[in-house]
Amino acid sequence: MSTLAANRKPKVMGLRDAISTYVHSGDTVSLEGFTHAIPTAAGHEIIRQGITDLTLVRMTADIVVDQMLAANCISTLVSSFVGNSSAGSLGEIRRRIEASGPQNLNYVEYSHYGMVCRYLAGAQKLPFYPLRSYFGSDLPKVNPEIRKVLSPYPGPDGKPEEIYVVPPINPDVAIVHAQRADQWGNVQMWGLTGIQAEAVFSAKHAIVTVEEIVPDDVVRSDPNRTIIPSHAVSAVVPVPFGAHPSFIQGYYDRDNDFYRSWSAISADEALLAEWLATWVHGTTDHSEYVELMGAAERERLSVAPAMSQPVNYGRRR
Amino acid sequence: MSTLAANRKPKVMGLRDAISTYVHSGDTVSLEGFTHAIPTAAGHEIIRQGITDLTLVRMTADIVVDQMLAANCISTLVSSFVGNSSAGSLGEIRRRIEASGPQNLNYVEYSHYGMVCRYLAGAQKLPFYPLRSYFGSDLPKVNPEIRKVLSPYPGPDGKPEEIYVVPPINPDVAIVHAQRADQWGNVQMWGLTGIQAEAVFSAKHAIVTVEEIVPDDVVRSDPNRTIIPSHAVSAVVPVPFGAHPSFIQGYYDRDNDFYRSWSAISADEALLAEWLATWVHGTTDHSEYVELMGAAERERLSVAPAMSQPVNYGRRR
Amino acid sequence: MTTTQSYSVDELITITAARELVDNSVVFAGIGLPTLAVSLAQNTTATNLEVIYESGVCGAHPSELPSTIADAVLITDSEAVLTISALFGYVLQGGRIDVGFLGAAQIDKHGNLNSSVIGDWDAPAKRLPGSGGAHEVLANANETFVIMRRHTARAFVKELDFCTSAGPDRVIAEGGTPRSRGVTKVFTEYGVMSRAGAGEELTLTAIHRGITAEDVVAATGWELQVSPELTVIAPPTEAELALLRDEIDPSGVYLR
Amino acid sequence: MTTTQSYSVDELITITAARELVDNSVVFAGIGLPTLAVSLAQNTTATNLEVIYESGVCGAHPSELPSTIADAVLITDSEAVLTISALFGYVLQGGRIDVGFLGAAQIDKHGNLNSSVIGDWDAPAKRLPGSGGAHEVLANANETFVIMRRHTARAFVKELDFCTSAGPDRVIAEGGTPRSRGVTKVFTEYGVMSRAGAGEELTLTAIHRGITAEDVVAATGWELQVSPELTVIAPPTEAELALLRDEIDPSGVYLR
Repeated sequence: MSTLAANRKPKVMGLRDAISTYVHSGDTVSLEGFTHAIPTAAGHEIIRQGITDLTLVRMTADIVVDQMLAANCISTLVSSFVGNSSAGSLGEIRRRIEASGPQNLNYVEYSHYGMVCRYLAGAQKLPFYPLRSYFGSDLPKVNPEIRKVLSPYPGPDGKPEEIYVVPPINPDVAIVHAQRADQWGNVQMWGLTGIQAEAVFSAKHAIVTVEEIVPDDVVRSDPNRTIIPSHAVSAVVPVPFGAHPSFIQGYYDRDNDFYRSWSAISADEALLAEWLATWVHGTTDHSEYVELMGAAERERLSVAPAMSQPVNYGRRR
Repeated sequence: MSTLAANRKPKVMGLRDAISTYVHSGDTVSLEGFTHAIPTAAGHEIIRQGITDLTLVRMTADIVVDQMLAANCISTLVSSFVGNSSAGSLGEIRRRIEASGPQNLNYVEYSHYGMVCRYLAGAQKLPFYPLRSYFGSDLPKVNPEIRKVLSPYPGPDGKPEEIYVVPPINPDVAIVHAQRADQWGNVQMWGLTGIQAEAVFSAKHAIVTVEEIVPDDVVRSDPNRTIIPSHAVSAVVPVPFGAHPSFIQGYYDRDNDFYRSWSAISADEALLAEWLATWVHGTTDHSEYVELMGAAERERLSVAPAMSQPVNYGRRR
Repeated sequence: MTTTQSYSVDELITITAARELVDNSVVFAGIGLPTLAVSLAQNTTATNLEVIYESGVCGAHPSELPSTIADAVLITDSEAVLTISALFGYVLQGGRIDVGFLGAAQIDKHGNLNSSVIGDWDAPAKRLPGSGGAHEVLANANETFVIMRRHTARAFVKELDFCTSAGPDRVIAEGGTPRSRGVTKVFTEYGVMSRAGAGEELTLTAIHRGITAEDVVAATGWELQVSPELTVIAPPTEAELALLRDEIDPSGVYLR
Repeated sequence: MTTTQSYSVDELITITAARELVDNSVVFAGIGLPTLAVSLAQNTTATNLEVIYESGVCGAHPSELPSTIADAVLITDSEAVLTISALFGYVLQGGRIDVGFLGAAQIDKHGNLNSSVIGDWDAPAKRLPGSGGAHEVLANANETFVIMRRHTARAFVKELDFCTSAGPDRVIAEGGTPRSRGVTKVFTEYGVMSRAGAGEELTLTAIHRGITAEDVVAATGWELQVSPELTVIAPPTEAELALLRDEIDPSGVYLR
């Protein structure tokens, strides 16, 4: 039985083309990756292309957001955590929000599960998503998007029950990073998979940067490993080391030294500008950034193998 | 760093004990498996133990439900599909529902996604789950559990927007079948994973029957393969061929001959009673049922290998 | 239906449906004739067609024709397997399906479908399987093709005994906003009925050779409108029949 | 705080918290002292304790102490990795967590927490990271333990500058039904404050050796109640310290 599409079009693109095709000034852009697999290289390319006025949606707004803010890419930030993990502060974010700063950032604050539910609503094209959060919190007071609904079923005590809801996110483009994909854009990922699938399904377009494009048979030997199917992907972009300074399970480790160094860099606007000039504007693409990291640095972050045991999908005799 | 719990208790049980411990007459029981991995052996053990008056929840009510109905285990059936796949009719279900029959079954009808959303609400302990179904359908007219909510956000046309919702399912026990688990109840599955994880998370207790219990290191070599974590499982039960006549990806194929034969068996109450007498009441447990199938039958359903390629989880150097 | 050509009703319906599939679209297909129609289209006029099965399988490369939507041969060598909640929530309700395929026991002139009961729901003359995912396919796929092999007044009815799956007209009547065009094509042993979407009736737009419009009107339970541009469907070509019989279903799993 | 014993404040807090963990419970732990406390409990009084990380890792068997909740060493050799939506939806909101661990910039007498801003939210003196998952941990874990290393009146306040994460008293005040007992224990350099749940104030129930109740009251921004059964916490044992230093954190990742 033949079901192969004869003129099927591969979705592989270069990062420059993918960003210029799908990301425009003024867009709403989701950049996701929960500590693991942060799409840093894509963020840097947005900076290189001078894209501005973005509404950036990201659960954990960390170093790459600090960099994009400093490069004036972002006018609104929607997030549930603005911090440099446990490694210190994000200087630019603080300058843009705090009273002593220029206060030119529109910040929309949620909790993590509020953001998760916004993606769930977005992926499912729901008008809202209910969650058991927000009663008693000041968050709804500073975020009028967080609202309430009356349940049509009686509560556990037999009385009417109210519940908070959040609205969908439907970004113009979602950008995520993963270990690998095939040429058609079937994306495989392991380790922490976070909210990436939901972010992609919620978006009009999706760019997936990957450590490597693998042959079709690698993906097809394990279809359950595919967390994002081809039909939801607009462009798949090979970008080795594309998540640095975050890590890719089985490919390279987290650059904790870099995370720790960021507090000092971002605290000083001149240092931060110099960092961007060297590492982003000073490189034409991510392969030059990786070159600049140097072989010793890449070696320092390398990992030893820990292979999964295979499973049997079975074949009819 | 040691984090191993020294006196951790394995969750492995025999099927008889698991059913008698967690399933009681009058309970609400979810039995899930979407064509793949139907927990038939568990259904048969419920029949053997003479458990009655169950509210049975199952998206695709098929042969095992027909058998449990004929054995008088079920007083209410909650489902979105009552059919023997494309292989014919379910005689007992039709007798219990149609005007010419005894009409002693309380049937609660949903669509597939309505059932999915009931599990999603159940797993998330939500009072309801919204979905874009049911406008214009007669289903809400015969199922008063399907209700409406007014969205607190304006619709796409700027006007108030209504949406249907369904209530949570929180069964007393969920029963599912999978390829394998470790002794602690970490359940790994591939191929069609259906709604099994949500069914387990929605339930107070969960019984998972598996083709095999595997050593800890097999599970831990690939933690993303675990679809149900230990803490959500009450009992894990090794039951080889426990999904027959449905199939287990990589273990055995679907017994299409049996599916086709069921129309004739179930159409005749005497034949159906005889089938139950031979295959369920006539066997003390599922290993005797498998014995009765015979070696030739098991050989006929066997599959050739099609192994997944391993992935690297990485180890810090 | 009688025909002097050497092909079956199933082959005729399959080939007619395949010709209506547009390239680069995403199709939600059940097992049986839709599987064959999609496969034929992928080999002829819509070579970049994508098929997603209700079981969650995307990019299937089966070693043989699947006998159910969840057949093990659909999973092995496929490109992705989605959970049921992702399939229904993110893909179907998410609006990512262009064309759904359905069957039904009854259909009315607006493409509303009954697959639940014949007779009263409370004490039916015949209990049918029910919705399965049909309700959601009709509600969410941009358009739905319906295959009804037997064209009779008992199936093409003025009033459904029960509306399991509602088209956009009924959605609007209840005050909702339709998310789909509903049924746009119905393929039967007699020909094709079509409508663009809400507000339109299913109209006879094409008939198979040897059939008259009067035959079809007589076999339809409502006053079937006949298109002034009624066409006669070109019979299956040798190439189409050869593909179906020799490449797609050589063991005759579905073709009778 | 000064102590004549040869252990640090971190060790003291870790050991005190570990002793409060009950066997067979499921703990939602952040990185740092909670990780150490849980590990110590698993090796002493709560050997069947289960730990789930906010990143979705269940049954971690790390080769070394993780430096973040998402550290690669937590994933390799673990028993399960959940998606973020399963972790927050099915596990946390699903009511499957017995004990959550949190920190905060400010806490009030009912265990409400601020981790968003110092000053006005609109133009804060200091922007803090915000909720992350803290709001949901406090709302959904059956009870929450808070670790606040520095016990000062700027952290233990009468009025929060902003309530990021609300305890059950504030939930009730807004007309909601609490799903948790909220903060039940607060561990500091001075001792332990406790409450059973809604309606109760955090009360000083235990102090470390060398500390007086007056010290603690003076360092607290509200009028801290002192339990009539105030106890003095037994100092770390040699065995506890040896486990912590030699087995659990031999490289001194968290212990200073």
